[in-house]
Amino acid sequence: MSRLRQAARRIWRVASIPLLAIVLAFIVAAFVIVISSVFTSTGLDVFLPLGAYGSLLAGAFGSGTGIVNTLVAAAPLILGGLAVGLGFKAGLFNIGVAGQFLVGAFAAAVVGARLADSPTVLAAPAAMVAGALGGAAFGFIPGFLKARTGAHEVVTTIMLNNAAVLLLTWAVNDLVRAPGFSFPRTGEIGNSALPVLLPRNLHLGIPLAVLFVFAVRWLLDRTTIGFEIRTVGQNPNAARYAGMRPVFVTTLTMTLSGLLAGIAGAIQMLGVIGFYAPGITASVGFDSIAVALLGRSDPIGILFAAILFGAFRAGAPLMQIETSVPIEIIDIIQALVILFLAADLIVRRVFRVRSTKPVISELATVARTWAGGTPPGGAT
Amino acid sequence: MGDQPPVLEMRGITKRFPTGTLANDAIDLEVRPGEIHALLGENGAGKSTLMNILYGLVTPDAGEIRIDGQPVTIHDPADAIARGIGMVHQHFMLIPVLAVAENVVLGQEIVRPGGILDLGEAAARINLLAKKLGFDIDPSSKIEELSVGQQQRVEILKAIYRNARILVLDEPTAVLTPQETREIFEVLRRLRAEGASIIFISHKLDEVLEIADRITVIRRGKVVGSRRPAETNANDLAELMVGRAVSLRVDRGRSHPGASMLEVTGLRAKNDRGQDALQGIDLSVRAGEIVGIAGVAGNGQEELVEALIGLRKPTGGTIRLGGHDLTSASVDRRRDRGMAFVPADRHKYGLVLTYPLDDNLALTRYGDPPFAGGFAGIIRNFRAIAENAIRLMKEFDIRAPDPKVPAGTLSGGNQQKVVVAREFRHDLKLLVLDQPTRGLDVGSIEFIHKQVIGRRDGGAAVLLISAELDEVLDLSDRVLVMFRGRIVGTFPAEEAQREKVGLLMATGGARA
Amino acid sequence: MDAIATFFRLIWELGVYLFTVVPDLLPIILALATPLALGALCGVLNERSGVVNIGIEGIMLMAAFFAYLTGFALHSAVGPGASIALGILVAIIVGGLLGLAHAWLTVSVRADQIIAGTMMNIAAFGVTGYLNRLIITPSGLGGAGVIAPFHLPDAVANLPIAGPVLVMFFDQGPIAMSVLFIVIALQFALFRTRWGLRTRAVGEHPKAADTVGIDVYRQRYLNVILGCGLAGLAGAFLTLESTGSFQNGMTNGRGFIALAAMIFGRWTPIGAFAGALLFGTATALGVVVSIRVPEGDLGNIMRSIPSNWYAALPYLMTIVILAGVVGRSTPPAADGVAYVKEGKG
Amino acid sequence: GGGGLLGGGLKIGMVTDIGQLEDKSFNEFSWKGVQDGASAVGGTAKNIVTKDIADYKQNIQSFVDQKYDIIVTVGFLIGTETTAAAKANPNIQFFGVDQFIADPIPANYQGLLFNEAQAGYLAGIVAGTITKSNKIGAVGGREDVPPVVNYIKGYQNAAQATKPGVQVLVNYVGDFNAPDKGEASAKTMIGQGADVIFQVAGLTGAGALRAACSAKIWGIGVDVDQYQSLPDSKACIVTSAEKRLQNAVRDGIKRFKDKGKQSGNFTNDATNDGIGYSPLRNLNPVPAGLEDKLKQALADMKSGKLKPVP
Ligand SMILES: Nc1ncnc2c1ncn2[C@@H]1O[C@H](COP(=O)(O)OP(=O)(O)OP(=O)(O)O)[C@@H](O)[C@H]1O
Ligand SMILES: Nc1ncnc2c1ncn2[C@@H]1O[C@H](COP(=O)(O)OP(=O)(O)OP(=O)(O)O)[C@@H](O)[C@H]1O
Ligand SMILES: [Mg+2]
Ligand SMILES: [Mg+2]
Repeated sequence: MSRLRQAARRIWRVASIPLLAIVLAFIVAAFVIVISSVFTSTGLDVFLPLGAYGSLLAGAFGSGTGIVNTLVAAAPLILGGLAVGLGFKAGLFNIGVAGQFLVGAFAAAVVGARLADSPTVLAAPAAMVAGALGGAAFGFIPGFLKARTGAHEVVTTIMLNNAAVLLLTWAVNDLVRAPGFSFPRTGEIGNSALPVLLPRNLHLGIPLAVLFVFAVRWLLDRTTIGFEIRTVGQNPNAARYAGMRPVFVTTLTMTLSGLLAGIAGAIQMLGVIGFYAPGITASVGFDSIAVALLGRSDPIGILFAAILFGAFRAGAPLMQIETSVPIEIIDIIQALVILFLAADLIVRRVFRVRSTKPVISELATVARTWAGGTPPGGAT
Repeated sequence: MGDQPPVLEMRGITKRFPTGTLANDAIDLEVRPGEIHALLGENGAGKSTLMNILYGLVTPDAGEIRIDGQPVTIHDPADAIARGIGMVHQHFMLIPVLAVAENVVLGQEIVRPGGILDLGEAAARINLLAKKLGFDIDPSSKIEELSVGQQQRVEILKAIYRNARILVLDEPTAVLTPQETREIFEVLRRLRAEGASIIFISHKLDEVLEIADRITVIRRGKVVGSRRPAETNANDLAELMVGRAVSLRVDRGRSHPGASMLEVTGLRAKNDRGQDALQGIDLSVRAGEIVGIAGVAGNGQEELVEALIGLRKPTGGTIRLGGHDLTSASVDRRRDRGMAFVPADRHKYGLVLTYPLDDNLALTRYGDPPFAGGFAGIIRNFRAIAENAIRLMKEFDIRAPDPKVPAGTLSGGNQQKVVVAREFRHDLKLLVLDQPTRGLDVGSIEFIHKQVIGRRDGGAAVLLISAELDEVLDLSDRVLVMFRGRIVGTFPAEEAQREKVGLLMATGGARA
Repeated sequence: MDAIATFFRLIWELGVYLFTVVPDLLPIILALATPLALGALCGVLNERSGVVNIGIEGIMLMAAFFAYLTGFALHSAVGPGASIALGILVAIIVGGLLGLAHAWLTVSVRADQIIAGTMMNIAAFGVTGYLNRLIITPSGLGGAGVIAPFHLPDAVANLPIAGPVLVMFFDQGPIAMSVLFIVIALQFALFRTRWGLRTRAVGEHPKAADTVGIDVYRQRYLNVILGCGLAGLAGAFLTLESTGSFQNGMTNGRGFIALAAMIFGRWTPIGAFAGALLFGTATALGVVVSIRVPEGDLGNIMRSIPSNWYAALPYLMTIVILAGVVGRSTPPAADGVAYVKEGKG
Repeated sequence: GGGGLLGGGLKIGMVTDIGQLEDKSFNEFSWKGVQDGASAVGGTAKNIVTKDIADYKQNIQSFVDQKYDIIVTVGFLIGTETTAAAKANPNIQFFGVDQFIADPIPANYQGLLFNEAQAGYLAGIVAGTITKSNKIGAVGGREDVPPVVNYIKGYQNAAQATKPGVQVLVNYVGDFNAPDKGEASAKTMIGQGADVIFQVAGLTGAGALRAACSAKIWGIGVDVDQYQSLPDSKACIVTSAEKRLQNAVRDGIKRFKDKGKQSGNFTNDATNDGIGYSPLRNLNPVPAGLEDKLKQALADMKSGKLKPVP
């Protein structure tokens, strides 16, 4: 009994601020919706938020289809969130998930199309591995540059995102364009598609993503490699002094981060999209940042955060059909969630919460690494 | 001068930090015009807090401050400056990339219309003040190009430029050579002669006895006594500070040096700015021997220890330990060979402040058995890590509620003990100590010194680097003097007299 | 050995070619560099005072939107000239207000600065897209008006050597033209005035500044707001000087490239401007090269390079510059670290 | 069709291409067409904005689940998912804007295609006629988007046929959302002596037209009458190569209402007024014979005598 209560208290300690941040974000977004309803044909509508949130919820969880859609949308976010979160642990801000995702998706699409006629047991794993390696390679570049030359990963990964879009467009056009289509794209993936476990497209990528949650958690908490990653994130000088190699660890972390993002791209390609064409976007890239923050870089937290964001995506179509609220409200809600997490002081004030763990403290390294150190006299 | 009315009175000053620490508990302090008033106390006694309150950096919970008999409230440093209070902080408040003149005038700039700086006028004023105080300083040079002693002078200039009548110096001599300390004392005496009042904080009892007119001792946030130098001595003061008798001199005992353990020949290395910091260092340390390196900070000591432990790549020469060439070995490999290192900056290198004590106590051996094992040796063994922590905490008297508290919540002295406990392994071959007791109080110093002797007697080779000349002389079986990246002198313990070594430190001898 | 000779001939031809396209490049560089330069100056002002701001992209986008909205709404009411002027003003104010928000978050609340910036970017994308759908699209098509660029008289523009350089800076719209002056003014202010000294002090060692009576928070607020006002001006440039229309996400990564320019310029206004010009030049080269292809082998080679490679050139170049040329440049020492007044409150 | 059975008229849903509705281009005008169609047949119109390619399936399915009668999808990328949905839901009519449907074509799925080359050809006639420098330019968005390339090919061919020896400078900027690059591109062409700029590049092209206007040369718009949609470039737009999206979508909906299921690839071209040119403006006087040349070309394309791209 008291065991249970203790467990509940522990969960509350960790999850209360994120949960309250979500609640507060929805409340504030409701004001936005009400105020902006003035501009719609229906005029001021105080109940519009209820309608919008209602259909959002119904779309995401109201039916079997909805739940499957939520999970399908969550799977790449889980992996993307893990990618960003792993970087955070090492004091790295990987904004390059978008590019790594695209490279992974592209590699999976190309290999998948090549092996379209091979048996699925061969073709799907091979395409997955191709995607993972593609993403890893694309994560390696900024990691190596950061470790060796100090070029900040925030800038290099953004540049690589832009470059990836352009270079992949070229690659589709000039290297791997499939014949028989009216526009440039890769071929059909055929047997390389991930097996569907349940009707309505609940594909194998979903359990795979969950598996990675536990794999990353194990890596971070139980292994010396995870300890090195965290130590380099917390205090790179102490890491060097302890015999770790920050250059190696930084490169490795970005590579692993890219690997996860690449797998996200691969499962999205092999489980949902089916072909690569120029113009494909990777909204997963930026959503992953919010997921990692909301999940406070903890793999389990990321799992739940990804499901929440997946639900947004799954519920959005119904919200757009049934109400006139633009889909961008979801971006607004996401931004508000991040705002309230970053400034958890606001949440604490509003809900009078005390003495729970600050959300961003373990991420405090992020801004610090921008400048690469602490100021004179600034360390207490 | 004792019967003049006090310029500064602090009455019943109380401060409890949000963390619960009662740093100041109804402290009373009186300072008279033209007086050098020393504040003494252990680490964490509350000296800096009291001075920060005076300077408006910390808001007291209770108490009253009077200046010239008038009650005043000091909200922020601007208030303090306006009331003639100047402070030289424990950690320098200088901006390394700015020029001396910019640092001095900052906050009270001399400007032409439109807010345009007049640095020429500033330089002129600074030169004038410097001459008055007997300094020699170039207002246009950057702070980062100055020696620690010169930086100290800039700090004093800053205060005088702001017309400070009450000057607070928080551990100003902790990083100075005896030579530099003497020069600073000259300046303080001049200022006193002109009627300024000076509050002087130090852990060095000899200095306090030499310079102070009056001494106030604080223990655990309370004033426990006030003395005149004439009526007291070092042992008396130490006992008052710590609350028990302390032995100020370690009994080094006899050393029994064995085979040569560390052999360094022709070692060269560059500093962070790419200049040659080590110009061919030759030294050797034998098992069961403590070799001390004396020298003014900035003569390559930092680069030497970093090169030894593997944090800095040598550009020439060799490092051998117990016959193995480790010149270009990794940090990890050196540790495997029995090297250990207590760094000067425990926050920068020694600890991960956010980690719990148990992780910190295994930090430098995290990948070795028994702390890691399993397949490929990468699985961490949490039981071994916890047991190690409990054992070391007992052995080294580390005061913390449990092994899971973050290292950052410990006091400076206890943090240092964490580093020492971890590095003083039983299978040590070479122990490199860089400023092992910097900023620690006499009680903690006593403890650490005993541990060092213990390791030496256990057969370890010990290399001690300290800016604290007394520490080097007290502990070392052999003293080397380092000057501009070279070893310029070697003294057996019995021939190492303070004056001789100090002179060599300052001049580098004939070779300089 | 033929191959080697051919190689050197091609290199030579490439050099000659690049030289001959300079007159094509000069007139178009500044417009490409303007939003980057203004964004980079925003970064310089923020980071010199110790506040990292990666939300420049979002601030530009918001300002661009509200500038457009103002111009769009007032176009017929107050006439094009006044509506544009008001639009620019609104952009600067919106930038300043978002700067205020960023300063509040990072300086007062001490939220992680990178995360606050990320939030700003996501929020800006959402808010502008949301309002664009709700307000602008239903009210039909319409322009906000654009500023006409200034034209140098032909006599000046055709001067040898000086002509193209003058064209580069002065045959431009007013916002683009103002950049040069802003850069010079800020460079002077940062290194020669009281404000600049204090800015650098709080960015390097806030506690030291605090102990001499400087209000660290006030100084940081001031700088962040001023800087973000410049990012707002960059937004106005995009909608009111460059196109006259708004599109979702139209900043398209410029805020981030601006950060790269700032780092390239080692946190100085002139350096940041140089970085922006360099990036603008790379972009311009990508455009010019595909329009003015030379004759002969060199032309064939250049034609054979896919257009996407030219388009990717600026991004790849930024990476190379950051990694190779700039290396570990040193930012202000307290950059990214919130200042805590200990023992207060 | 099952329309009207519920008494509320046809329910028409539209799923956008990735990104946004207000692109001043095919998403926006398809949506206007859907709205026009809905009011013409007495139905209701709703749209879903797609944020990511992975959402196509789900967005279409949402309309299916809500029992919509007509679903319009926009852009060629969504074609695969539209085909699948059409096969799975034979009672719902699907229209695909810019989608070429390969055999076998479901009976309830019609692709709405446009002969952009014809529209570009008309623009080329104008450019070839009015150029004085014998140099004209075209700024394209992405080279791998077939409609863009078709427009520009028609333009090139017409200009050269109209005025032999005319030089056409073409630049694909690689981006539909970079007005400053569009401006730079046009400025460079102008620097090379071009005196007419045709834009096929979305917002990038808006920048190109800006450059044309400020250099006081001529610009030609695309898709819709940009004299109206880009009022800031009114001063220099002579005409626009029109691809009448709005009408095409509206007419498709009307056809369905009148005749039931629509299938196949429906090409909008000169024969059905699916393409054309906007009224000539800013030319005073309009060069003699220009209007006639345009009318003749339209007629020849209608009759099949003139192929814009041989
Ligand atoms: N900002 C702070 N927040 C919480 N506790 C603090 C803070 N500053 C100091 N303390 C605590 O207050 C006590 C007094 O610290 P203070 O720095 O005044 O000691 P001190 O006498 O100057 O010691 P030292 O000789 O090491 O400089 C210590 O226990 C310290 O841990
Ligand atoms: N903001 C703070 N919050 C909590 N504890 C603090 C804070 N600031 C200081 N402390 C505690 O006060 C102790 C003493 O602080 P201080 O910086 O004076 O260190 P110290 O013991 O004097 O060591 P040294 O000056 O040699 O680094 C620190 O070890 C730390 O545990
Ligand atoms: Mg102190
Ligand atoms: Mg101390």
